[in-house]
Formats: sequence, C-alpha cells, structure tokens
Amino acid sequence: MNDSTQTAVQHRDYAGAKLGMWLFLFTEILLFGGLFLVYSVYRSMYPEDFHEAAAGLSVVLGTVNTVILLTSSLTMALAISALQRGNTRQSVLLQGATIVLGLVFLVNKYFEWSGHIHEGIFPNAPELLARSHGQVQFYGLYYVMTGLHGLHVVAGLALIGIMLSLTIRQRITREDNGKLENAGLYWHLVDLIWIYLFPLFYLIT
Amino acid sequence: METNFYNTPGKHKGILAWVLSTDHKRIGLLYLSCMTAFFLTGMTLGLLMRLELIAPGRTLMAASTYNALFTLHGVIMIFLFIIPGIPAALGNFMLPLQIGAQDVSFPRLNLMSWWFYIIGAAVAITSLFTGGGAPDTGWTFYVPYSIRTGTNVSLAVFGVFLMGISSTLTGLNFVTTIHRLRAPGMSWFRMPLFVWSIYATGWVQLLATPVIAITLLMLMAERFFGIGFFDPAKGGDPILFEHLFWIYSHPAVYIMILPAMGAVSEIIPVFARRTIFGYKAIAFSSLGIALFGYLVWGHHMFTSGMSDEARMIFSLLTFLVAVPSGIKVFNWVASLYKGSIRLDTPFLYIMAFIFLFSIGGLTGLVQGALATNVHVHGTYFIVAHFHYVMFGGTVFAFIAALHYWFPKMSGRMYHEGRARIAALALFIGFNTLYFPMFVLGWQGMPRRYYDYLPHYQPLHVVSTVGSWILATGILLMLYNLFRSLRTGEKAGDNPWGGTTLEWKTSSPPPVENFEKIPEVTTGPYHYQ
Amino acid sequence: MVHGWTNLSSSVDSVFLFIMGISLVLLVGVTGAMVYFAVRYRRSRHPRAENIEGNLPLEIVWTVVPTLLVLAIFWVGWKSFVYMRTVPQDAMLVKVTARMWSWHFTYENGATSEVLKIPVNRPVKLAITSADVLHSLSIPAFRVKEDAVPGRENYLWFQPEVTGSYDLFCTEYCGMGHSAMITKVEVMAEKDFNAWYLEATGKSAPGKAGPDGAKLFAEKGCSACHSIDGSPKVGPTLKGVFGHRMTVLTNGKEREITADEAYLRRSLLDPAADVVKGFPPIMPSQKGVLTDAEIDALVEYLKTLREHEHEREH
Amino acid sequence: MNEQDNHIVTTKTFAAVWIALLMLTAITVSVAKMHLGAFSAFTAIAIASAKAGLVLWYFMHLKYEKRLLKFLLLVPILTLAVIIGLTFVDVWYR
Ligand code: HEA
Ligand code: HEA
Ligand code: HEC
Ligand code: CUA
Ligand SMILES: [Cu+2]
Repeated sequence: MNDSTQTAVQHRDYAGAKLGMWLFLFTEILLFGGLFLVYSVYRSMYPEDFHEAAAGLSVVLGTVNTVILLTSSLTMALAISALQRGNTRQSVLLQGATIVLGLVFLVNKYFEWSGHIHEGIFPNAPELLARSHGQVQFYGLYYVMTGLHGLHVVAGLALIGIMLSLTIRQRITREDNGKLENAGLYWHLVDLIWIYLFPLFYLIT
Repeated sequence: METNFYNTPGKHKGILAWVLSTDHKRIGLLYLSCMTAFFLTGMTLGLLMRLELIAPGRTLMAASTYNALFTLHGVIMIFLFIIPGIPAALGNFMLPLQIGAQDVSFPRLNLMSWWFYIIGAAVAITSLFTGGGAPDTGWTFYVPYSIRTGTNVSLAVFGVFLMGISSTLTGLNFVTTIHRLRAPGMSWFRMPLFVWSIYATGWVQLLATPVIAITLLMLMAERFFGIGFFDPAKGGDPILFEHLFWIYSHPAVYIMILPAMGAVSEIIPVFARRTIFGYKAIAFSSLGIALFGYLVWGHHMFTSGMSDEARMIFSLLTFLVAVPSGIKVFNWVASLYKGSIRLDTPFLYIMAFIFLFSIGGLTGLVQGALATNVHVHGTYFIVAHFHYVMFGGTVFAFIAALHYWFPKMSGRMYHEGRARIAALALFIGFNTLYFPMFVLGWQGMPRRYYDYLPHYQPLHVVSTVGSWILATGILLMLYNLFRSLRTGEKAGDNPWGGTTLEWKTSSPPPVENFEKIPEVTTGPYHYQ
Repeated sequence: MVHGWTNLSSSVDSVFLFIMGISLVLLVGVTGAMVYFAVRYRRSRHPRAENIEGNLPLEIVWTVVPTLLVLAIFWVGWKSFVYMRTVPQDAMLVKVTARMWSWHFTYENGATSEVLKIPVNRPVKLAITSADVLHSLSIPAFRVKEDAVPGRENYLWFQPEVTGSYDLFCTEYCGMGHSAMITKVEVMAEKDFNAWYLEATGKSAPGKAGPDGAKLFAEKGCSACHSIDGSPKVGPTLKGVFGHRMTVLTNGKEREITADEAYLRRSLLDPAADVVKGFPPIMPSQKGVLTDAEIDALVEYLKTLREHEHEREH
Repeated sequence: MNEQDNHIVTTKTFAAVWIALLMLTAITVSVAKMHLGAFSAFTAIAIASAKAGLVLWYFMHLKYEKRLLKFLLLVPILTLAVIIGLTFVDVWYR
C-alpha cells in the first residue's frame, strides 16, 4: 500500500484484500449518501412536517435496536480478536452471538414496520397521502432507508454465517483470518449507517 | 509454436474457457467483443435516426419508434459501450502488463464484473421486447415523464443498475491493483500515463457510480410503489432527480474521456520516439480532472429552475475543469517538438483526436457560459458537442489504441494501407455528420425532435450523408482488423519500439504475462 | 453590436463571439502546431529525436493563461446572464402553462391564447409552469429558454424589438408529441396588440356566455392525444365515447363499464382511476387546471360526439 | 506494511468503547427530549459522528492502520460533503 512494491501475485495479499474491502465500503457510503442527500433536502424543505411525522415512530424501539446493533458490533470485534489470539471456540460463540443479535434487530424492525402498515402508513397509502407533503416524504424516506439498511443487515448476516461455518471447518484460522476481518468491517459499516439513521428518524423533536 | 494465453489449456474448454476464465487478458477480450457488437448496434440505430431526419415529417418510422431509438442509442452508447469502454476492455488487458503484474488484484471479482455487465446488458435489451415496449425517456430518464410513461423503463433502469455495479467493481479492482501489484522498482512516477489515467478513472467509478445506483433504485421504487420522492403532487421535487442524475453522469463523462487521454499519452511518445513532455503535469491533470469533475454537474441544469446562485457557482467550476484538459493538450503537442515522428495509423487517429476533442471541448465552454448556455441548451449544439468529445474524442482514441495494441493482443499486424483509408473516411465522415449540428443548434433546432420545421432541412441532409461516409469508414476499419487477425504479418514482440512493460513480453503474452517479472529502473518513456 | 430580435439577442451573441474568438485562436494554435511538428519532425526528415522532459515556465504559462481566459469567459457569460435574470419592474406578465403537448398563455386580464401575442418594445415576463411532466420554453430568436416544471414557477423575460412571428419550441423531452409542441410568438405593434388584448378579454370574461367545449377541446391540448374522427392517437378516440361499453382497468383489475357522465367527469379529473385497456395511464389530470365551468362544458361537448357514433376502434 | 503484524486489540479496550457508545446513545436520546430547536439537529449529528468515529477508530481498526487508509477514508466523506453542499446552494437559494 505504500511504495514498497512487490514481486509476484501473492496468494494471500491481506493488505490488498483489506484495501479492496475499504474501497467497497466507500461505495456503500456513497450509495447511502444519495439517500442522505434526499433526506436533507426534504428535511430542509419541510422541517415542521418532519417533526410531526417523527412523532409517529417509537423512540424506545429505535433505542433498543441501536443498543442491539452496537452490541453486535462489539461481539463481532471480539470474535476477530479472539481468533487472532487463537481461541477458535470463543470466536465461534461470538460470531454466533453477532448473528443472533442481528436477527433480533430484524425481528424488531419487522414488528415496527408491520405496526405502521397496519395503521395504513406506507407508500402510496390513502391514509398517508391525506397527510402533508413533508409527512409523505418522511415516511417514503423512512421505508426506503431503513429498508435498504435492513437488506444490508441481511447480507451481513449471511456473510457472517459463511464465516462462521468456515471458522468451524478450520478454513479461517489464527494465521489466515483476513476474510473474517473483512466481514467484520462490513458488519461495522452496517452499524455505522444505523448510527446516523437513528437520530435522523427517531430523534427529531 | 510459442505458448501464449490463447493456446495454453486451462480448466475449461470451448466457450467456457472464455466466459469462466479469470485471466485478465481473456476478460478484456470478452469485453472488447461484446462492446464491438453493442457499438455496431448503437451505430445502426444512429444511422436509422439520421435516415428518419433526412426530411421533416414521417420518413421511415412513427414518432414513438424514433423516441425509443434515441433512448436506446444513448443507453447503448453510454452504458454498454463507452463507460465500460477503454478501461474494461483495453485496461483489463493492458493494465497488469503495463505495471508488470501477473493479473489484477481480484481476478474472480473481475470475472464477476463481466457477468454483471453482460447480464445488465441482456436485461436492458430485454426491456425492448417486454412490458409496455421499448423505453422512450432519453438516456437521462428525467422524472416525472419516466415515472408516467407506460413503456418498460423499470427493466431498462434495472439493467443500467447492474452495469453500474460492474463498473464500480472494475474501478475497485483497478485501484487496488495499482496500489498493490506494481513491479519492483515501479514507483508512482514511473507508471505509464495510461495507468495513471485508469487510476483516476477508478476513483471516479468508485465514488460516482453508487450515486446513480441509488438514484435508479429510487426511480424504480417510484414506479413500483409510488413513494413520491420526485412527484410534485406528493411534495417531491423533480429537480432533485436532475441533481442526483448528473452527480453521477457528469463525472461519468470523465470516466469516458480519462482513459482515452491515457491512451493518447501512451501512443504519442512511441510514435514521436521521444519521452513525453511534462509527465507529472499530465499525471496530475488526470487527478485534477477527476477531482473537479465532481463539482460541475449543475451545468446540465442551467435552465432547469435551479437557483441563480447555484447556476453561477456551477458555471465558474465548469470553467476550472477545462484547465487540466488544456494542460494535457498543450503537453501532447509539445511532445511532438523535435521528435522523430512516424505517421502510422495510430498516430493519425491521435492527431484527429486532438483536433476533434479540442473542438468538442471548446464548444463545451460555450455551453458552460451562462448566457450562451441558455440559448444552446436542449438543441443540436449539445448533440454536436457530445459527439465531438465522445466520438471524436473517446472513440477515436479507442480506435487508435486498438490499432496500437493490436499486434500485442493478436500477435499480428493490421494492413496499414487499408487502415489509413479507413481513418481518412472516418475523419471526413465524422465532420460532415456532426459539424452541421453546431449550426443547426445555434439556429435553435431542438434535440430529441422526431419532426422539424422545413427550414432546418438542408443541414440535416448534409449530416445524414455524412453518416454514410462515416459508416463506410467504420466498416472498412473493422473489416481490416478482423481480416488481419488471420492474414496479418507476424508482429514480433515490439513492432513499434515501445518502452513500457507490455512490450517486454511476447505477443500475445503468456498466461502469467511475464517469464520473469521485470525490474523497473527508469521512467516509462525512456528513449536513448 | 450584433443584430437581434430582442434586447437579449445582442448581448448573448456578443458573449458567443467572444468565446468563439478565443476558441478559434486556441484551436488554430494547437492544430497548427501539431500539424507543423508532424511534418517538420517526421522520421524521414528528423531521424533522431531530442528528449525534452518538460519545461516548468511553459507549464506555468499554459496553466495560468487558460485559467485567466476561462475566468474572463465566465465573467462575460455571467454578466450577461445577470441581465437576463433581472426583470424590469414594469414588465408585462404572461403566465405560461405547458402540458403534453401544447402551450397555454394567460394574461393578467384573464385573456388566454395558444399563441404568445406580445407588444413590441415592452418588457415581457413569462411565468412558466407545467401541468404534467417537464417541458422547456424556448424561443431561439430571442435567445431565451427556461424549463416548465410541475409544481414550480420559473421565469424569464425579454423585450422584443422587431415585430413579426417567431418559433416557440419545447426543448425538454416530454414524450411522443415533444417535436409537435411548437407554437408561435407574435410580436405586434402596440396598437394591434391592444386591440386584440381588449377583445380577448371581453370573450373569456366571466359572466358572459359559458365556455365553449369544442374550443376548449382544441385549446386545452386534448386534441394532442385524442381524435374525434375514430382514429386512435396516444389516447383513445373520443368519437362516440358517451354511452359506449368498454373495458377499463381499475386498480389493475379489468372491468366492463358504460361511459356515463360521471365516468367522463372522472376521466378528466382523476384519469388514473379508470384506465382504458390498451392505453398507458399518462393522461394529465385536469383537476385544478380547468375551472368547473370548463369541465362541464367539456363533458357536454364529449356527449355531443355521440351523434357520429359508428364503429369505434380500440 | 507487514502483513503478519496484526495488532490485537484487548477485550478491555473494546468493552470501554462499547460502554462509551451506549453512553453516547443515552445522551443523544435525552438531549432529543430537551427540544433545543435548530440546535438539536446539530447535536444529534455531532453525537452520531462521535459514535461513528469510535466505531471506525477501534472496531474497524483504523487506529492501527497505515496513514494511507486513514487518508483515503477522507475521500468519500469529503465527496459526500461536497455533493450535499453544492446541492444545497440550489435548495437554499431557490
Ligand atoms: C466524453 C465526454 C465529455 C467530455 C470530455 C465533456 C467535456 C466538457 N463538457 Fe460536456 N457533455 C457531454 C460529454 C462530455 N463533455 C455529454 C454527453 C453531454 C450531454 C448530456 C445530455 O444532455 O444528454 C454534455 C453536455 C455538456 C454541458 C451541458 C449542456 C446543456 O445541456 O445545457 C456543458 C455545459 O457546461 C458541457 C461542458 C463541458 C466542458 C466545459 C467540458 C470540458 O471538460 C472540456 C475541456 C476541453 C477543452 C477546453 C478543449 C481542449 C483545450 C484546449 C484546446 C486548450 C485550453 C483552452 C482553454 C482552457 C480555454 N457539456
Ligand atoms: C459513444 C457515444 C455515441 C456514438 C459513437 C454515437 C454515434 C452516432 N450518433 Fe449519437 N448519441 C449519443 C452517443 C453516441 N452517438 C448519445 C448519448 C445521444 C443522446 C441520446 C438522448 O438524447 O437521450 C445521442 C444522440 C444522437 C442524435 C440526436 C437525437 C435527437 O436528439 O433527436 C443523433 C442524431 O443524428 C445521433 C446520431 C448518431 C450517429 C449518426 C452516429 C454515428 O456514429 C453512427 C454511424 C453509423 C455507423 C458508422 C454504422 C455502422 C454500422 C453498420 C452500417 C451496421 C452494421 C450492421 C449490423 C451490425 C447489423 N446521436
Ligand atoms: C398526454 C395525452 C392526453 C391529453 C393531453 C389528454 N388525454 Fe384524455 N386520455 C389519454 C389517454 C392515454 C387515455 C386512456 C387512458 C386513461 O383512461 O387514462 C385518455 C382517456 C380519456 C377519456 C376516457 C376515454 C374513453 O374512451 O373512456 C376521456 C373522456 C378523455 N381522455 C378526455 C380528455 C380531455 C377532455 C382532455 C383535455 C382537457 C384530454 N383527455 C387530454 C391521454 C390524454
Ligand atoms: Cu413538451 Cu417537450
Ligand atoms: Cu457535464
């Protein structure tokens, strides 16, 4: 990554793989960035409506989910350092814990969404269209942004699932754990995005 | 017979040896052949459009057919041809060779990118025959029309989305490769300028493409769920879509031109047999273009109803992006000074490139100035501008590079005489086709018009005749290259006397590129 | 000064000539040098090249000089633009509504027209909006252009200096009829204009005899999509529509209905509710666009098309 | 860069970071209840950024990476800032 160059394709260019992963994360940041742009435009156009609409979201549920995701980031980070110390068993357990926490997050999200849908608050619903323009935009953004984030959670869980099975089968080891580290990076990014989504949707009073 | 990557058996046989290969050279050729096919399709559409426009009123087709034609022509040319263009085809083939690597950093990701590309292209093409018929929005997919039209926009947009993923992953791969896999001794300032340009392009692909991806997803969400982001009736803002679209699509024009500029910087020293003038200036101007390219998207929206303050700032920034392009042009010309110049076909195309790109770029200044933009926006002036930069610029450089690297890729030489005739026909045909469009545009002829007022006809006729000359040139050029694949003379390892690393291995190269990874001790264009 | 049809033409054209002047010098310089070098230093005449790596003063010159040039171009372009955006206080206001695929001009006294009629030598401000998708109002001879955006009002102004008739185009792609969305600007002598203006007011002043459906049908852009002679265009023909049985899609489900007055009214006010099978749901809603009286008149008019009822194509 | 030299972060550090994150979450929730008007948006973003910084710095290991990577991270962030900033030149003055 610095100017020290190298002779041949190494079969395990960890630094290269890590650089590639970070670049990929950059693209994810900009993918969500487009939505953050739309969010900030409509929020500045309809500040009052956004406040009113946000009152319809449950701060408690949002906070709980934030804590869950932050904790899952912790378990993921610990899973990696456990493996680096050679403690495969602990790493497997921690990876499993991460997956469980991710699933709990999704379940919460499911209840949250279905609650709103029951109230008739979803895109293009007559109930929602009867409200102000800002509210329509707020809930449009809410569904699209948390929905896309949810898809990322699912992808992250699938990735960690694969890592888990590779760890169990000794294909990811103390010496060769670049894949797990990269999966961890991805999972932390999912957390990172939620860190911003949480105040933007739940905490505007 | 010498072993090379064509005749070395791999894991798979037949067609699978290609579509499942992770060898960057094979992937490059896969892209090249698909792109040639799409290019011919797009050009055929262009030719049909010109035929329709030879006279006002209905000539060949209905208005809706014409609208679908220019949409497809634009989508094919932009997303299927010129964006993957030089980086994915020639970059894939040459980048590892030029930095002395055995492959790119992520060969399997590279293959996956091609699959994304080809599936995306297939999806986009499927949109022609399914649903409500071929999309008719123009390649810009402006809302609210693209939300309301009954044609199959969603599928086309999804195809473009997949191709966007492909482009992003290619950029990611190349940036990593350039950081990690340079041969020993190849410091940043010993890299060939083509590599620099691919590096700058890679960053643009990485940082701009995700924005179009999300924009297209929003457009699809809009069509399927009626969310209302861009629907004024629901409080949405159509101008915001234009912002999002051009945040990607302006940087995208630099994805198109930067690699072309890299190819030009590669060919000039070889044919002038001297080192390039101002290596660092050219390298840094690539980064400068990539950087400034982000800041100017609003110049496509000067009449959209954007705030006057924004119009002013975007106009100012637009002018600044012209400076690094100018620096390149001046350095190229200076590189000819006291050279020893061989006027072979690649070099002829390069001269045409400099001339045509300058015209295209300088008329870009007319469009960048606020007062004149108001008059020429949405007219054939714009159509002329972008064909000059995209076709006269990128495609001419592409053709030059294709001739230049033909011996390396195929092991044979093309027929020089035929190639020169084709170059001449292309140059004449090109100017006959597009120059009248500047005049038409200044006279007010709007673009995307199926029908027009009779007083515009004479110039349209000239333009259509030009398209026939151009078509002749293109077909001759392609015929020559294809024929030379079989009948051309054996080329040898280094027919042009190039100094960059790809000429230090055999033609065509062996599977892992080099018998022994070369050690680099000098700059890339070290003559004498 | 360049000859022009409005006060803006000359200023825009001078900016153009200024840029063209600079561009030509640069283009000729670059191309000339390139061709000269290619001939002068071709291999047969100059077999041994000299390796010149670069020259810092030169690099600085060709960075700084073009920067100054482009800043100058920006400046003149912007100056002229500021003038284009500064509307004089006394400008006459005309409201423009674009819709697929026709133009509607409404004057301050309520007069309406399909052709932009304006007096010579008076500043005119156009306030532009759209009823459906993006359009763009362009009058090439006047060097003006501005998009029509639904839900927004954009503006431009100019002062015509020569009487006559000029082309007015739509320059933002808006679907099938985009290239037919053309009308005229009539620049009239003050006296002629006033005569028309007063008379036009008289006609559509409220209180007089109600609006004329047939005229509305032509003027409000219906005829861009609907024929009354049985041939389908973008929309179904309206020949014999009243009382006709047909298949429509309601919320995506097909159903058979007979076109009664309520249906016709719904078709105008909420076209997406029942979409005639085989047609795209692109008809713009007339809600808020037409007055109630105008809707009534149109519905009455559509009913009269029944007399010619024969076979209707779908 | 030496690939083998993987700095292993201690469990204690990670736990401390986690606690800090939870505390910041608690703070941002209670600040939100205080109705600070325009200021509340600012604090919310500031606290979120502090949290994001912690995640990046420790969980994502950035602290132990080479300068290059830290520098590269600025690229997408600045890009995003520029995109939003320039768009707002339009939105605010329209
Ligand atoms: C390869 C693609 C490519 C490239 C490289 C460019 C390069 C440039 N373009 Fe172009 N452009 C397009 C593709 C491209 N464009 C397309 C596709 C569209 C239309 C999209 C659509 O609506 O469908 C478009 C539209 C477009 C517009 C919008 C017009 C409108 O719709 O109203 C504008 C406005 O500013 C513009 C400006 C420029 C400028 C200033 C440059 C500059 O980068 C040019 C720099 C080059 C030079 C200046 C010439 C070389 C320099 C010299 C010879 C000497 C130096 C001179 C000086 C610095 C003074 N372009
Ligand atoms: C790389 C980009 C690229 C290239 C190379 C071209 C090439 C051509 N384009 Fe371009 N064009 C665009 C990109 C490009 N175009 C874009 C982006 C638009 C905007 C679309 C929009 O508005 O949304 C556009 C719009 C556009 C218009 C404006 C339409 C309108 O506004 O109404 C026109 C009109 O003349 C035109 C013509 C042509 C022609 C005649 C060619 C010529 O090059 C074609 C010459 C033809 C040949 C050389 C044919 C050779 C092949 C054969 C003879 C067939 C062989 C047979 C088989 C394979 C079966 N194009
Ligand atoms: C942009 C094109 C367009 C314009 C302008 C337009 N229409 Fe339509 N119209 C359509 C289309 C397409 C349909 C069929 C789909 C539907 O029912 O929505 C339709 C359907 C109708 C119908 C129902 C026809 C039937 O056969 O059931 C009526 C009535 C009608 N339009 C009247 C009008 C009137 C009156 C105007 C002018 C004020 C008008 N339309 C303007 C496109 C248009
Ligand atoms: Cu209206 Cu184009
Ligand atoms: Cu641009």
